[in-house]
Amino acid sequence: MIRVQQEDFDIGAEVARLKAGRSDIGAIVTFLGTVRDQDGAVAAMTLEHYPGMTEAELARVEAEACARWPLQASLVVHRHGSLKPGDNIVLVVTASEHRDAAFEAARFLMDYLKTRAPFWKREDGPSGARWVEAEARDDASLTRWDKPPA
Amino acid sequence: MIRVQQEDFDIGAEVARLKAGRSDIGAIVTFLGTVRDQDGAVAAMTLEHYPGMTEAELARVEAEACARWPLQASLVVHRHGSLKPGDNIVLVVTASEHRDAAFEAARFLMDYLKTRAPFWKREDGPSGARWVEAEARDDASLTRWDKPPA
Amino acid sequence: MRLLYFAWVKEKAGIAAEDIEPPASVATVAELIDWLKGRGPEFANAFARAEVIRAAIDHTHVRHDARIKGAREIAFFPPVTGG
Amino acid sequence: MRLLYFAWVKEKAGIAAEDIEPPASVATVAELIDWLKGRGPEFANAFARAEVIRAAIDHTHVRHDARIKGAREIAFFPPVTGG
Repeated sequence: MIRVQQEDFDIGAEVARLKAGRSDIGAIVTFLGTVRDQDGAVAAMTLEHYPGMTEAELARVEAEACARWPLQASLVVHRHGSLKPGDNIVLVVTASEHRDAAFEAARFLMDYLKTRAPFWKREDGPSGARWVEAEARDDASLTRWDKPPA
Repeated sequence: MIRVQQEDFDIGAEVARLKAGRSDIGAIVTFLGTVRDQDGAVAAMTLEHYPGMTEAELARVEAEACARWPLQASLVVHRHGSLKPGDNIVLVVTASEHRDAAFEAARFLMDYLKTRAPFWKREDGPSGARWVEAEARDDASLTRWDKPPA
Repeated sequence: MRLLYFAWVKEKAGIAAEDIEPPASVATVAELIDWLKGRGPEFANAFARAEVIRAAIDHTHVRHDARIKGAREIAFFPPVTGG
Repeated sequence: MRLLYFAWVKEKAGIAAEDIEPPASVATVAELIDWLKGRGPEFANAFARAEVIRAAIDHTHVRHDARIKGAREIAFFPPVTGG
């Protein structure tokens, strides 16, 4: 499941909902991305996105993860709008019988989301606003997934 | 921080406590291990451990993770005693500025914990009780960490 | 067709969305960018470093050599920085 | 020294902990296992597959060739299965 929303989310509630009434899951991995203040350089952040394409792209990435690993459940929640340092940005949850699949799928989801989901961060700091530049290592991290997992 | 306890834990509360008042963290990875019923083969489980050594071994594994990756915080909580299918067994949380360190450290902690922390699972099913056998792949997974991370 | 602009492409172009009908000679995303650049200094500035601009046709990432025929919605934006 | 047994080693040996003083000729973990096996059928059974038994001296994993001199607490158990 994927969700794009302005409101905050609650990692405990999301994991509880995903687990509820199930006893076939053995491993749940979560990734939580939060706003860093970068030693005071960031007072606030605005996350712009492309409504419609964002949901389509996240759904494609999630479908790809489910095709590659035996997941029992998965969730991607990404916020947009105004955020402050410490605020939650993104949550990825993967559930599987065994830990390797859950770990790998969660990392895959984050790697792909970082390079494909149409979000743009604008940081507002003491010296004005600036659009965050994409990092070359985010593209490079995709090479990890060039070969299908064992 | 490490904790060995009979009581359940709350992943949301643990993550909230670790984040509280901090805005320097960018990435938090959690691993939650839960009891699988294995298609009805497991009605209950008892986790025996070696008090004293368990804490010492978990602390050594956590210290090793902190030496290998730039972690801002880490937590390992492991339960012992009687558990039912669906119950929480273990929680690992790692926090770092960037996601690669958090993902790798969490997986390292689980890999080492699985082969070093003195816990033993006894499954109680319709056909009696049996001690779970260690899996060769858990030993094999340690080879992932033979070389220090880039 | 509908054109959308995001992040600093939007700020530089001074517009978020518009409906346009480029000449029939404009066949690819790259040609559309060239045509947009000729519309005025804001667009020339927004697309000055055309090689860093990403494009999507109907919600799917495409390369600059993609053909635009039949597209309902084309979006231009910088490399993404979510997550 | 104090000996501890866990999981199926404990169940087979029929004891969880004891204080013993092995003869001075018993120098290593492997020799201690051999000596324990000679104490009776329960111990012979518990340590029958000695190669799968893990040992710890004073809360630290050790190999069977580790020397036991100075040990306060030695534990025997199957491969661990936590997590």
